[in-house]
Amino acid sequence: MNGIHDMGGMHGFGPIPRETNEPVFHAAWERRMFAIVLAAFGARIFNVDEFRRAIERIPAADYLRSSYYERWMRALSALLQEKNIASAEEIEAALRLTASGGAAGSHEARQAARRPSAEQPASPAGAARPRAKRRIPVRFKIGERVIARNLNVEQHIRLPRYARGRRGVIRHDWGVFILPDKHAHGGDIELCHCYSVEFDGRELWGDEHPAGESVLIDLWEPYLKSATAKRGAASSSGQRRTTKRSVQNKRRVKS
Amino acid sequence: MNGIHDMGGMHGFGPIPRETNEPVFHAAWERRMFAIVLAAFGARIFNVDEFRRAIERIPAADYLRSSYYERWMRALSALLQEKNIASAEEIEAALRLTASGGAAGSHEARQAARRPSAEQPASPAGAARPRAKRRIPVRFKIGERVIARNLNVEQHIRLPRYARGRRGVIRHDWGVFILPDKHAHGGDIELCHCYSVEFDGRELWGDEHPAGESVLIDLWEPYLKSATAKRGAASSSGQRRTTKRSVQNKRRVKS
Amino acid sequence: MSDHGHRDHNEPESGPALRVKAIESLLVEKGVVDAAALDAIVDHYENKVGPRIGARVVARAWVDPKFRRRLLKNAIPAIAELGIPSGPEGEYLTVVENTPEVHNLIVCTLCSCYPWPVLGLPPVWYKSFAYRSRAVSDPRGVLREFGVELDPRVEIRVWDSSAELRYMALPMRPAGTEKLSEDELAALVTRDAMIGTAVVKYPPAAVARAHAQD
Amino acid sequence: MSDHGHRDHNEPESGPALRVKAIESLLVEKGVVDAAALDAIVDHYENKVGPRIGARVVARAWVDPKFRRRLLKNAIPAIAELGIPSGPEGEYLTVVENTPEVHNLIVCTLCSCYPWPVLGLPPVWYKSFAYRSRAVSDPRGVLREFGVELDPRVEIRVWDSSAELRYMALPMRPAGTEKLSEDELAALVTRDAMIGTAVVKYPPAAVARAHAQD
Repeated sequence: MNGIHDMGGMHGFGPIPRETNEPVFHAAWERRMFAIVLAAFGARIFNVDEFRRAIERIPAADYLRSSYYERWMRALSALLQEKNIASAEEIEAALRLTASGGAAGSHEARQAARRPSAEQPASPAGAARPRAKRRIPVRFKIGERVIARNLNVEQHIRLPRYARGRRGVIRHDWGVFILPDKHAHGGDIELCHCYSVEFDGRELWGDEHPAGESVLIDLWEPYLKSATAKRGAASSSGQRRTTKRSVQNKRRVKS
Repeated sequence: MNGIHDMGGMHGFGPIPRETNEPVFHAAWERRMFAIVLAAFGARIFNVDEFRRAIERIPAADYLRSSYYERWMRALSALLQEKNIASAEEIEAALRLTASGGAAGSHEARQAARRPSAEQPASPAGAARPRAKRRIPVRFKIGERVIARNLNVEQHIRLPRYARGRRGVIRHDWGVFILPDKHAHGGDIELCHCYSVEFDGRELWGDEHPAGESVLIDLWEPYLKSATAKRGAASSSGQRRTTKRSVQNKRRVKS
Repeated sequence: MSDHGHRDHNEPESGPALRVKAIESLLVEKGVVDAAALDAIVDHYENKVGPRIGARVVARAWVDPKFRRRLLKNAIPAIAELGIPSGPEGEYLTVVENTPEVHNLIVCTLCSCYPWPVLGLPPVWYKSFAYRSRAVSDPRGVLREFGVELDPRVEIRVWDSSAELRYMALPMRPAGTEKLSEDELAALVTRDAMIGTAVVKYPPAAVARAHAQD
Repeated sequence: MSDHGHRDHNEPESGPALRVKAIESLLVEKGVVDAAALDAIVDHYENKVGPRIGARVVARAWVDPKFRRRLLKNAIPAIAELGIPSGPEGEYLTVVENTPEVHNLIVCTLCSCYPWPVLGLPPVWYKSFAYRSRAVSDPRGVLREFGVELDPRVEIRVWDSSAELRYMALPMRPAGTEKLSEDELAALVTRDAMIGTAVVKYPPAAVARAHAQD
């Protein structure tokens, strides 16, 4: 999705807002919002790609005027409805009840009564999956020249606009991850290699950009094509090789 | 400037809002706002490029939540201050006076008292300048293949992001216009050819885009480079030719 | 969506209304603008220009092939023949012809440039973020939203008005209109047809509906 | 700018506060989440993780070249040696080394991905639109805003965390710290230095100021 979230290279957002002695959370509700979303990941209500998609779907004007955790709140509300956990009416009814004091105090009471007992850190987002040995075809090798494809799908995608159509070099092969595209829409799990691709600053921002800068972007294999292959023809450098590299099924898999 | 105004290709703005029997203006203040800005053009307080730049400089969140004429209002306020016509304090003082009824009614009174006497259409933005015969070098010819340069300047520019780095074909040479870039910042008048460049839809949006679509964008010569020239080398097809084409000094020139 | 064009409809003394009034007072006081001139500008754009002008041009092009040729070649002198003056946002007008093979669509992605002298001021939808963003990347989807389903073989050309050129589409003349007068033809031509988001229908939809109910 | 991170500071019953409370009640009621588990999550991220963890890793890498090598090669098992568990947003941690030739800067332009297990939750500036937009296109300008003026010959590598990999910069050890203990070294390392928007200074700026006033 070509949305406002895809901000790399935009101008006009002013100076970077810095805060001294910044607290982890800036309000009590931010604490709870953060924890609820992590708990929802843990409960496998939605996966992280669906959550990111839900944030991207916030209308641009609202996205820009919301704070970080307000965006989480909007995304969570949308996903609870989408996943039939709670309807919009239920959420509004709960809001009215809370506003009228119906549930007021109960949260504080719970908090006072219960102390976290677990010494283990909460790992709600479904910690790393065990690594599976599997042969997964790999298309690009370290040092190979590639072009980030010019994909402009309306669905979720993690290929920033500023890199599209630009030439880069494969620097790392991180192993196999779940492709976020379909996964963000509750779809199939597609496993493929994810690479670190280095783009020269002048390739990204034009010939007048200062030298000595590069950006490394983590890109899934389907986002890339060979830069050495002839247009439209499968190239020898682009042919698929099967590696013995262990499959690192690194991303959260819906159970 | 890579700003929110550069919307071509973005997703997520929902359905196109259509209105039946739409009036020319939707509120009395829109009428006046429109007329004030046109009168300000006529008074040569700022040029159209400066006005566009001022609109683009509206912070993105405000841009998105403002209506069209609200954006004009913000841009006008900024330009009045920049051009030392009215300070922020003066504008706020006038606002307080108006809010307190100090100037209330006066506008309606004026309107009732005066009927427009001029039968001629108002031509406040400084109508077309006389065409001058001048030899201006022209770099590209009709049918020539070009690449829109990947320019990412923070200043005003009229080269949409979605075309940058993309290949197109020169379809028309519109003659000579003022380059908006410096002109938008109160700078020098630079005259150069402006072309209609046709880009195939698949070149702009990727190989999976449907065939049979193209976008024609009007681009000034400095936004383009030859697609046939070798990288970094001046090409024969890129050499400058001097035409006898009449110079159409088409854009509003500050007096 | 937030790109409505009339937040302050029926709220005469809202924020923008007051602020615009304040700015006008200030600029009149300073002698920068003249209230009577503002009235004349409003009158011109509210009452004198509008899509009926463009419709006259289209009708003439339909009945006069030589005029049509002149119009497509160089629109400004051609419309001057009809007594239509040029003016701001229209000094460099180009008319592009819709045919059975090619459909043209006009947009301005960067702001909302529009050919004022022939179509008046643009409608809210033309200025909307939805139209500005999608017209270039999904013109067929946009047309579908307007109820226009083109044959997939028809090529679409989108004109992004990024400079001082302004565009107007010359729609196709509908079949069955051979006996209509130039004025009757002009009455068929809608604003949207001259932007490219509609085709001209005959009989017009309203007439067709009325007949169906006979 | 509107990308503030704390609109509702000191407004306990504001819109978001009420709405989040309502959502929590609803989800607890439905048995989807457990209030005690929420408390544990908050406690973990508010009190147990944070940049002090990353600073320990950096200090160890400064004093132990073999550890440093292991860390740069594969960060997860290396930090496990220090008893630092991995966790969400850090399962695939990579540590990138700043040198006199190369300076690394971490960003996530698409959202705000950040290595939680070693740095805790990100500061507001890291999540700001200003940082997300400019870190990739104007890293030197961004660094200047943070008071870091690099030699123009130093190459900048910006890591845009667009997938599940998370990055931490290993800052350069400042001169004059040869006699400091590992704990003293860790105390010098700031969060920003591990994102790449600061360099580690010795003596720290505050100490230097105090000495200057002696």
